[in-house]
Amino acid sequence: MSEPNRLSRDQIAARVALELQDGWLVNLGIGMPTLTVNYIPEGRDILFHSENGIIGMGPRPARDEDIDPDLMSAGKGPVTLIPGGAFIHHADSFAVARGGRLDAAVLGAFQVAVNGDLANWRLPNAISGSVGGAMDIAAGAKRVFAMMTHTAKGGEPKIVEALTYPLTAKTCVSKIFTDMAVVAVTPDGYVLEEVAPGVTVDEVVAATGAALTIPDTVGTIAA
Amino acid sequence: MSEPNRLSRDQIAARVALELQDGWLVNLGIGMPTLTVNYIPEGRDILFHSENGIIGMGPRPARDEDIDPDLMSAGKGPVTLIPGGAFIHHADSFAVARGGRLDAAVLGAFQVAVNGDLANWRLPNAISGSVGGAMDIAAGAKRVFAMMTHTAKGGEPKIVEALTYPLTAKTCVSKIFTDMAVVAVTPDGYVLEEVAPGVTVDEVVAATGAALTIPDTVGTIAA
Amino acid sequence: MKNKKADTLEDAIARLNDGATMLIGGFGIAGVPEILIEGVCDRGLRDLTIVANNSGTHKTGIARLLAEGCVGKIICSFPWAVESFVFKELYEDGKVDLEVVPQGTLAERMRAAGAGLGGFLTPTAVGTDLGAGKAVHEIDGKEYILEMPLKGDFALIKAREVDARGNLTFRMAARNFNPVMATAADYTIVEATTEVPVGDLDPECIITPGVFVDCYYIAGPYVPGKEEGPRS
Amino acid sequence: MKNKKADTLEDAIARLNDGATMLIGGFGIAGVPEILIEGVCDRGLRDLTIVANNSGTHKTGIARLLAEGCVGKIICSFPWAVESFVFKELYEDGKVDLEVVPQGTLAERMRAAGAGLGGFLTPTAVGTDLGAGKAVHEIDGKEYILEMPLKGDFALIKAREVDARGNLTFRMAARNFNPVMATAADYTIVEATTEVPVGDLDPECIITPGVFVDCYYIAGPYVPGKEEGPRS
Repeated sequence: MSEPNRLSRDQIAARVALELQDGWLVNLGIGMPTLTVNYIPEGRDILFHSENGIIGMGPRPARDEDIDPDLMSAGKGPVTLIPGGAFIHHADSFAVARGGRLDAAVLGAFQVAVNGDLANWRLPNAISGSVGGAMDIAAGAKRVFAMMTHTAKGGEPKIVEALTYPLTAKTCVSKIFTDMAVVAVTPDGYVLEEVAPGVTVDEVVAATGAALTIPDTVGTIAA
Repeated sequence: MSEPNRLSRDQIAARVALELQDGWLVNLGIGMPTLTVNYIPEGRDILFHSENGIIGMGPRPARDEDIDPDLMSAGKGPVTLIPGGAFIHHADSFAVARGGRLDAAVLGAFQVAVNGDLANWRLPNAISGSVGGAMDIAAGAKRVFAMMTHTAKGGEPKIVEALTYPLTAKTCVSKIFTDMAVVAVTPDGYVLEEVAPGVTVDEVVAATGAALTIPDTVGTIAA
Repeated sequence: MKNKKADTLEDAIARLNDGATMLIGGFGIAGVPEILIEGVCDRGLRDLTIVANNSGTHKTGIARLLAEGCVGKIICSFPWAVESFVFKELYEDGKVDLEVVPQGTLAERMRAAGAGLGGFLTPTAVGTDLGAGKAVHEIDGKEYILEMPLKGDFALIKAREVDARGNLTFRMAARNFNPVMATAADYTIVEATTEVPVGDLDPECIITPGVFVDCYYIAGPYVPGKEEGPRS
Repeated sequence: MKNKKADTLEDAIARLNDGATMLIGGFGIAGVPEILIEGVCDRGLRDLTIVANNSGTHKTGIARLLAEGCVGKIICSFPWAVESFVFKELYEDGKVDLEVVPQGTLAERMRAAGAGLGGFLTPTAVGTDLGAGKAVHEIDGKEYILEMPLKGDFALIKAREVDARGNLTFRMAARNFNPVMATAADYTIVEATTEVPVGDLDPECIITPGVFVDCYYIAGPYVPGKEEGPRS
């Protein structure tokens, strides 16, 4: 990212972590969302679900020699199990996800549409994609938080009116966390909630591919 | 049973038990079928499934003080668990039954039709019935053995051309074991395989409500 | 950590309301949350829909709920046991509705609700009175009917061990419907025999993960107040 | 008791045949029946349909099956990992077919096969490329698509402990697809780490009852012959 004043991946993760409430069960998508686990505010009990059958996924083992090949996240990174965690099989694990037990899923995104449609599994010109659990989790979670850069590498907006990328799940995204802003997806359209320190509202508007409601007060992302 | 030469319930059970092959997984319906467990020929390893979540159900405890209220059959009688048995929940238990893992189910019957239709859950004049697991098990088992008296209390045949009683499951019964005979249900209709000691073929024909193919040799039930 | 423990029976069942659909675990005398049911009786709720394997037996448990006029409808597989005389009388008087569901379909409908499915195709009950009016699909020459999920506002279940996260184990055939019902309700209340510290349960042997449990009450091993003697 | 134990790897996989649909357990490096797959490679079978979470990674396991020309089609959720270069090349050359299935739908389709269901309605993939052409049902204002069961001729799975009845336990996240696949195949072959006497496994903690297991082979804890080092 050559633009100034953009949040780092870890700073976005820190902001997403603030959004996760005490007692929630949360699934973190592979890639950037995984970083969220490192920024959970102290005192908050967040339980992490990994679709490969872990409830109560804990952080990477402190010592490499404690890495267990049978205890990996969905993103294939080494993890631990917290006390009181449990192992379940794949069908049960997706029953948890599809059945609405996930209070939130944090997912990477290529595009989000104003009705909450999410695109994150396949590029438009690709013959196919690696869907993994994205469609099940996006369709099933109570809240989907999209976590992404505000614009694509070429500068095209990823927050758009309607998807041009292949759909992952309809009307599922409730909030978007980017390197520039926090944008809520509401029945009345996108609402700008926060901007990154040093980023102006105008810059966010310019980088967004759809109408953005600007409330009287726009917060600054704590980063 | 005032008729002479009719098999007792235990004698029918002993004949049914002979039919169960080594290595089979078997569900015994509540009532008379339950008796079958007492007559398994020595050396045959039959695994019993009880729809309330027991795989490897064993006989009633030898001593009453070993009866455990948490270890009952589907018929609510005290049972045991054999070594290597397992407990599963109700949805998994019926996945076993519906999924075709039962090599046989032994079920009581009000009527059997020549196409294998089974009626065993509700009387025609009743407002409703207690279906329990009968429909699932009858629809799912690889073989359904009907175990019943040959005729109803008033003498009406229970082996009939077409059901007049409410259906439990279509075309599922492969063999019928009664107090008078063993009758196979085949694509060519009913075939009389064996008669009870002292019962004549003519008596069986008279007590049966549909055409019965009589092979050149009809066996005698070992009882 | 979310506090899921109810210190009193009253607290455990405080959320229940008139008109609610309640999934109640148990098969025969095994795995029935008897203490919770007694508590519900004492609350004098009305118009409950009860989902269970049977329609209550003798005079306690679901039978007592019926006798005290709390129940508007029962959804079960086995309503007509001889011991279900309380239900039978109310049904004949037109005071309670009944939906009979094959036992496997009953379990699977709740599993579907818990798994976020919109329904499933089953061969069970095809062509029968209990399949009447349901859409028939023929797949590879075999007929199936479409069954719908069955969701509870509340599940009342019985477990053996519980920890503060709500993780559960069960005991032998007392497992039965309990784990499935835990997944299928908006709010799941557990009557547990004993509480263990978090981390004591083997993560390989937890049958119901705590994410399905909203509230638990420790009832202990002793089940008091039964007219027909212990546990019957 | 039925003898389910195969003394040699050759015996364990002797029944496999050209053209078979094989469900293969594992997620990432966890719970993959690597020894069984190596054995299948050595048999030189053709036209296999492989159902697994991914399309094989690096040069071993499913990737070796692909490289040796054994595979006609892969059904999986995650075909395009960087490490799946063997698959990618074959796919681009038109030498292998691909069906991409959402991971939860993949698991549920196998569960449906194992449970004797004719299909199920899921909200997953509604309106997407992966839902295209599938019947849409609207229930209570929510859309679902009808998905069909996915059955294997064979399942190749990895377990931790096995007893002579075929009862299984798994290890941590190596459980993944294995128990579901065990239910969904006509013939299930297990690669187990260790054998224990019948009766040693806690009946409350058996994850796959032996009724789903047709054959097991004890591979021991050590997994040899990997180019990328142990287990990767």
